[in-house]
Amino acid sequence: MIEHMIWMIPVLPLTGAIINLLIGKRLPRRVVDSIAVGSISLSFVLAVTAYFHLISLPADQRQFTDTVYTWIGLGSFQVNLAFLIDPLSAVMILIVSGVGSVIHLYSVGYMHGDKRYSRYFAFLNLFAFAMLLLVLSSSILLMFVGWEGVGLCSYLLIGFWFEKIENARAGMKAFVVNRIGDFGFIAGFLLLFTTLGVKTGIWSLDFSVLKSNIALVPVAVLTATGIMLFVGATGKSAQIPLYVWLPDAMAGPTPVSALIHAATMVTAGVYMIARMNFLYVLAPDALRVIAIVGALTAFFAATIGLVQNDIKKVLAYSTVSQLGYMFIGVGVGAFSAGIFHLMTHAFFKALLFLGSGSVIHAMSGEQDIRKMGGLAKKLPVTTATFIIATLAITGVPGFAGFFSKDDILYNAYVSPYGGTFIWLLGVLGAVLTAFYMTRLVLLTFYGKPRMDHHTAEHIHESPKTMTVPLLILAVLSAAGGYIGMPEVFGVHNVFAQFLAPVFNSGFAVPEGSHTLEWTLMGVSVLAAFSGIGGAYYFYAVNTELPARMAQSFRTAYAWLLNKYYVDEFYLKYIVGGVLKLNTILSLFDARIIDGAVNGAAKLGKKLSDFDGAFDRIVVDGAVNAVGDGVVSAGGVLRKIQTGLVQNYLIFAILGLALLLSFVLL
Amino acid sequence: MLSPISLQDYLILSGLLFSIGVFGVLTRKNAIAVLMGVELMLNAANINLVAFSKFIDRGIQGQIFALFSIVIAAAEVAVALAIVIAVYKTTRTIDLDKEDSMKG
Amino acid sequence: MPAADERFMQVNMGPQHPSTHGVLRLLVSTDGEVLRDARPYIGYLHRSLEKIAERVTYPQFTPFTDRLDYLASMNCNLAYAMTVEKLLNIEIPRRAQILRVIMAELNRISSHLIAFGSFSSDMGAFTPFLFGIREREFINDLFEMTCGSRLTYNYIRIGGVSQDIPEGFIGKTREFLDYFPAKIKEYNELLSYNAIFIKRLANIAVISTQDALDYGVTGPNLRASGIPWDLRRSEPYLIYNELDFNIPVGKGEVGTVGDAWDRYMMRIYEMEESSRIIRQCLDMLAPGDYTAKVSKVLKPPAGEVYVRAENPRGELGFYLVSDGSTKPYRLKIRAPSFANLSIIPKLARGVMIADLIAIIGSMDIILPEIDR
Amino acid sequence: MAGYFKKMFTALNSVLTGMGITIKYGVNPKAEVTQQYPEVKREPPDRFRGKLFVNINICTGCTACARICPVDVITLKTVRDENKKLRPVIFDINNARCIYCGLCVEACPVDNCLYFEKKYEFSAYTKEDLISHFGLGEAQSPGKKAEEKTADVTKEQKEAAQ
Amino acid sequence: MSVTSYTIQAVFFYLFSAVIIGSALMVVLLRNIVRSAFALFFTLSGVAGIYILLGADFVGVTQVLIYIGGVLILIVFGVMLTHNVYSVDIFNKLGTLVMGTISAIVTFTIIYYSVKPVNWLFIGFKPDLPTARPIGTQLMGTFLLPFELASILLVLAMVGAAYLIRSEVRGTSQAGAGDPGNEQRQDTAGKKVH
Amino acid sequence: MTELISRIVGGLNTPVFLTRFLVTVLIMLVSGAIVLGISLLYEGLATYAERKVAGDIQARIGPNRVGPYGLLQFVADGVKLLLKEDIIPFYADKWLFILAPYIVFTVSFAAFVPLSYSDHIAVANLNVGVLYIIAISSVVSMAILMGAWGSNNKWSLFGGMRAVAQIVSYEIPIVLSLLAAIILPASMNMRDIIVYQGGGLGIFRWLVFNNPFTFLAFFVYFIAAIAEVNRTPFDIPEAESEIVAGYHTEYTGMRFAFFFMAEYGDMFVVSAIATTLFLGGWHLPFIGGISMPLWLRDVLQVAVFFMKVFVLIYLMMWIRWTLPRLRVDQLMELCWKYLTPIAFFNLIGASVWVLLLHGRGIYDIIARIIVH
Repeated sequence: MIEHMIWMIPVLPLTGAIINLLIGKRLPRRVVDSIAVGSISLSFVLAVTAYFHLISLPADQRQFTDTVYTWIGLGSFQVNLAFLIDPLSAVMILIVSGVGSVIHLYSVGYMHGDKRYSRYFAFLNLFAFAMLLLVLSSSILLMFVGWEGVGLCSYLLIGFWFEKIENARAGMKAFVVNRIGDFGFIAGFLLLFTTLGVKTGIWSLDFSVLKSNIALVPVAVLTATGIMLFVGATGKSAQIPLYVWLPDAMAGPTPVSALIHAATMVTAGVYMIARMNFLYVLAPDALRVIAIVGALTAFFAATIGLVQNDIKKVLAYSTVSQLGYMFIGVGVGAFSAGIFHLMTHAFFKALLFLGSGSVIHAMSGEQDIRKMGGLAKKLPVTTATFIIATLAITGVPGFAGFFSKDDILYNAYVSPYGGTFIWLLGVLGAVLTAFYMTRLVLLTFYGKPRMDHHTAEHIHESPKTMTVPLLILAVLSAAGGYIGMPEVFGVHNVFAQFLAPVFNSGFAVPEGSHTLEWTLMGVSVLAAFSGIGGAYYFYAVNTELPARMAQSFRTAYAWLLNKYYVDEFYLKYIVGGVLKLNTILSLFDARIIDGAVNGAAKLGKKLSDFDGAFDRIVVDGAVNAVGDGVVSAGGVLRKIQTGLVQNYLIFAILGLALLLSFVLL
Repeated sequence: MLSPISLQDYLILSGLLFSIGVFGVLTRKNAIAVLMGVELMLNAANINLVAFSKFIDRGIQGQIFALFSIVIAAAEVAVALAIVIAVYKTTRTIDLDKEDSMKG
Repeated sequence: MPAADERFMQVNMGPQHPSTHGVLRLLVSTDGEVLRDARPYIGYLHRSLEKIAERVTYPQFTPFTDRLDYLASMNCNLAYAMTVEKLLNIEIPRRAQILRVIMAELNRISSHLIAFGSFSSDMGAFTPFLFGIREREFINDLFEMTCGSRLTYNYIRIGGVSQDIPEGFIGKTREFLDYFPAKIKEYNELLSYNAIFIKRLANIAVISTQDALDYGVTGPNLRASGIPWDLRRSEPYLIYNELDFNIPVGKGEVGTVGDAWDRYMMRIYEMEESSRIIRQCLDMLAPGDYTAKVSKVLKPPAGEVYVRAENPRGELGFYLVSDGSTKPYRLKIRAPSFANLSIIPKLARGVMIADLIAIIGSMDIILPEIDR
Repeated sequence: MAGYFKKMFTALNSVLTGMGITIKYGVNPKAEVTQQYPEVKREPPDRFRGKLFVNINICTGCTACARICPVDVITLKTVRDENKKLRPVIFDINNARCIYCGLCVEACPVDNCLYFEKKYEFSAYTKEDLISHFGLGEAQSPGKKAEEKTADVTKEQKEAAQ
Repeated sequence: MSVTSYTIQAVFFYLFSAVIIGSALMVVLLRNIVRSAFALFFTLSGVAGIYILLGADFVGVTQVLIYIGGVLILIVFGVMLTHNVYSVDIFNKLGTLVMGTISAIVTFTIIYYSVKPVNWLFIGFKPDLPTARPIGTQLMGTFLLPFELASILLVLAMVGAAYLIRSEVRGTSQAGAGDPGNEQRQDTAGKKVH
Repeated sequence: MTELISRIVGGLNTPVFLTRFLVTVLIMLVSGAIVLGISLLYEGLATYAERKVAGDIQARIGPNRVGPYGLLQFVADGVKLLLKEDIIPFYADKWLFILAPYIVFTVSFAAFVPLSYSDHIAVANLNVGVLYIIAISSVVSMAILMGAWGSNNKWSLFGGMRAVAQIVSYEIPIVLSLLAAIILPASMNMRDIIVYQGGGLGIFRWLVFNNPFTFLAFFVYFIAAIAEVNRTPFDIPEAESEIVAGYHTEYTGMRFAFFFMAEYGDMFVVSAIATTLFLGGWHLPFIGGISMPLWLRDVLQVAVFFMKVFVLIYLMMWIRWTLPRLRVDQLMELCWKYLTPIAFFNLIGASVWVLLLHGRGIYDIIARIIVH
């Protein structure tokens, strides 16, 4: 029965979205949220049913497809509107619909005063639909539809309060940055598709078909494909260099941040790489790239997170950082570890975001943690759950994050694709994570209240619809890790076993000695506690220290605070566009000498190398020649680009005529 | 005596009409005049559909296609004109030579 | 001429236009069907009546007052006669007073019939116009048998009326009064309460009480805005204080107080009231002189006087300055239509072209009075 | 919704009422009030102000009418005859200018001398044709200019006197 | 079908063709855009005639109903809304004129050579049967989905068009004083309004 | 038609194609000329009738000078219009100005073609007759716009815009209400539709009595049809009191006459459609079953058809001389808020009726009940 009801899982939220979008304005709010929450909850129920159906099957048969409709049928090339359920997607739909339901419920309380209430829920539902479509699809093409769908929905939801221009800009930024990644994604799967088709005559985009025929593709193509797909993943999952949109995306409503930017959408990249594991295991170079990028992201995002003052920005960078861990996981070939972390992260990060939402709600919209403090007494539930989540994310033993992070770090150390460097970055990241999370908790909930008198009076615990989701997620954050307990504890890693059929082509984890495992675990626990302790020292014991530190490491602090000026860099040098190349080149030395050199000198060798290279290039007059060349070539070419449609049409027609005359004559 | 009219004649008529439409679309400076050229081209296509329906199609599907084409042309014109008028309202002109914000 | 806004179309409505009631020219600025602005331009019928008054003797000017509001000549005669009489300090015989009231009210009915008829044809219904004309013919016949004229009566003179009423006049008038109420009922059924007619007029061009006062609107138009101001009642002249009649005021029966329908309906109600007045007057009519003794050559003492009377279209006032000669030194006419016209630009903003016609029609302006 | 149908009903009802009235006239030929003018001529009332007529023979030439006329319709030239009585040589009434106010008739001191006829059809091809000449000079020298007429009458009188 | 019918058909074909081509040329060549819009009327009527000649009476009548009664009216309205009464002249630039002519000729040549040499697969004589009923049956059967989609498309187009046009807030769009077209309009207007 | 041609050509017995061709063309021309002549005669008489009806309703006599009862008035009018100076405004777009009246007239004349006047008399028995008429009358709006624009007069432009908006809008309720009737005979051929309504003593099978929905459809159609032919109360395109004369303000003489005749032609056509679709067309009431010579039957049928049409035309005239005019936006409101939704739900209702009762009308049902 359930095999043929899979299609309902995504369609239910879609129905909710359509109803709310079309007639939501006329419906009472109670009905609007009932539709939204009800549809996603039903999806969750169905997902659970599907999950139980799945585990009732023997392990090697845990896969079935629900084909609804032949979407594209061109000769032998056929794309079905089909939904694939296997352990991986089962886990994903559970996360998406489960966490999604909780966040929907939370939104009822959070958005209760908003004037575009129905539209919000419509978008939220639409998002859930797109995400479910993404994880359930049985072919890359359909997955791509979901992929684009979540991109669109994130655009709509980030810019939901579009009255403020920054919010609209943030939405646009997310959309555009995602498009850049999508380009890589499209290029990747088309490359795979055509190569496979040309080589073998198998024109298909189905995962199953691809999987069984992947060996026929040359490794070089697989590597290229893998990297291109990963470019897509960096866009969607906010990895270096395309992570810039995510912190800005905090402009949206907080539940949206929780849903999109913590629990679901950003994990799409991880999921996609896990889904394509059969490809990646054949392209170890691509895996290495993933692991390195993931590790760098995990570390750098954590450093930025250290100094952020906006509660949501801290969480945003922590998300980027944690996503980096997931990529370390999948990048070193430990796909199930990555997915495991994805799941636990979904729990505790959603909880963190919702908790921060609760805080913001209580603070009447204030997001700056410097203006908070001492909230623990007034918001007991929020504080408690928030601390649980913090313990989970910092990797305190016993909480969910501990098991997953440890799993990843262990695999990073022992995997042939990983190594000490990656492991080290991971551990450093863990220290930093513990530090900034503790800092966040201390600044927000403890110490002296720093908000103004007026705000202080209004602080109150959030309504039930908001605290109940917090509690649910808190339970999950605390206990969710036990399904993936490493075998060193003497139990079976249930989670890994469950996913094993999907990743059977993955690498075999070398049997490391238990000693090694214990040691590594100890190191990470130590890392967590050192971070916590450090933060406690800085922000609870010696509270003047942070300011002094910031003073004495002014430039470094400024770099961190301004996120390494990456946004500015992108804005100036990438967005500026090709036509302005000349201007950019002529302005290069002034800007770079002032901005980049100072920073580079103090930041370290790496950047100063980069800078030095720039310097040499700029000093070299040859660049001017290049610039002039571009300008003069552009001058010739721009004559063609008159901006007049008719001229283009004339060329089009004459070109077409030329082509046709070959055919006809 | 005039010889019976064959399919070719209809097709050539339609081709002529189409070419005139192309000419109009390419040379007119006025957006609405361009739209008229497009209408000519659409009509040429419809003549083809109906002519094929008469001479080759065993059923009546060519005519049905022509009907769809006519209906969609109506929608197209409505939207196109709305756009033209919206453009006119902002720029006070619908001269295509002046609508060159895409100019490089 | 104001600088033309390029977005709006400037249209000359009139001086040659079917429903500007003469030679009124309205410079209309439209955005499609919606008016942005309407400015009246007057003077196409200017005949220097006030200047002529300075060149003719007092009795000689009476025929000219016929031509002020040609649809209500009697009332204009009356106002002028009263002005000169006040200057001369003449007492009018009672019979003459009653005759004057009868004539004035009959003419009020005939004038309102034209207003009703022309308004209906403005609204596109032509038949009521002819019905109105038909009833007016009856009154015209009455006037014709009294003074020999059908439009410009020159009947009410300084000192009284020109002739006594002929034999059979009273009978015929009673006949008319018996016949008329049924016709009014017919008008109401045919036009006044027609759904289309109401839809065209209800809530259109509402003159608020304040606006009516600010712009000096008088007559039925003022009363339609809810102000029971009628000179016959507020400043009674002749024998009006002895008569029993109502002052109908606008109640917003189908829309807002002071809308076009109210203004239209005022005239229907006033016709009924005038009928009542005439009936009472006929009953009061007793033998007597029809005119006071007035010398052939009038030489009023030097001085100035302002007299006003309730015309069908509002307050008609004559301001007369005498220097003691046989000719007026200065005569200023306060024409009701002129004041009523002044509110049209205010009303016309933002309405549709068809509504502008309804506005002009419901104001019931008459051009000779405006241009003088 | 009920308002919607009620509106329709009242509208229909009022329209049908109106149509009931018009059809009553439409099918009833007796309601027609038109007079067939050239065939059926209307008898004007006694006081009808039609065309002015002067009984020139009893005119005393007092010029009261000409003086009272507000629009100078009457052109009156008198000559004293042998009995020192004023005789209206020229008595022209310009019907095109007359406003039919009746002041002249009232001003005329002689009974039945200047009065309105019941004539109302006096269309003409030229404005000159609309001038009625009543003066004594008209009988003797019709169509001549005013000066000539005066001269003629004076001459005749002189002759008679001699 | 007798020979006479063929002859009559041929006569009508050439008649309609002449109307179509002639008026279509007017559509693209006339400098007065209103006139070219009205010339389009004759083109569309001629095409309707061709349809009826081809035995497609329903399509022909629909062509009249929708194209002339709808599309053309829309176009003329568009012209009137975007032009002052006195400035309806449009000019073509010589450069594009030449290029356009070449393009048109090339297009026609291609069409001609792709149509002429083909031996079309004729199904033989097909009498002109009533078409309304089969069209209706097929629209409600085989082509139900496209039919419904077309109706949705029409509604969407209508709503979209209405939305696009009414989006402007009245009185906010300011015609720039330096706009050359504006000046020209006022000049001509001043000259001709009397 | 084809039979006739072949009979005549067969009679000539000539093998020359040209002759056959010429004969065909000749027959076409002659039949066209006959219809044109009849329609011109009708249009002339209709103008006479209009004025006579207006006279009756307005308690006047109407035209009675030329010919007996003024019957030849239209000839006099026609001669007058023909001889009048043909004025083309200097700034008019001469092409369009000249072309417009011809197209208007041609189109109105072309709409006579598919009408079925009796069992055997029709110019062309088109399969898509109803649709053809609807399509061809939508061309009128185009031609009106041509004339309106070509006149280069702002009032004309207003009238043209109004006319087009009105005609285009009202086509929707017209088509929807006609569909409610057409689904019963399931044909758009005029003759088929009439044949379907045979029997039932000649009146009970009329589609208007077929079921409540067709009954309602008839009224919706008729109201919309009045609007389609621009007659009061929907005469806003030529509302003389508002926009002088609308789109034919600048037209004089024969060009004006073309517009004028086209209006009466359109009146005939819409009435004929109503007769054909709802009122049983040419079926002889009560005496349909009696056997009689074919020619007599045809003559009677034509008479009956015209009688029904004229009754509807009289109804239109009656309405015209009773009601005031609606305003532009109210006209649209009537169309979009009342007629269109009613017609739409009516169509659904009619379809359901046909589906449920297999196309049986109320008469059939009652007859069945009585028989059984």
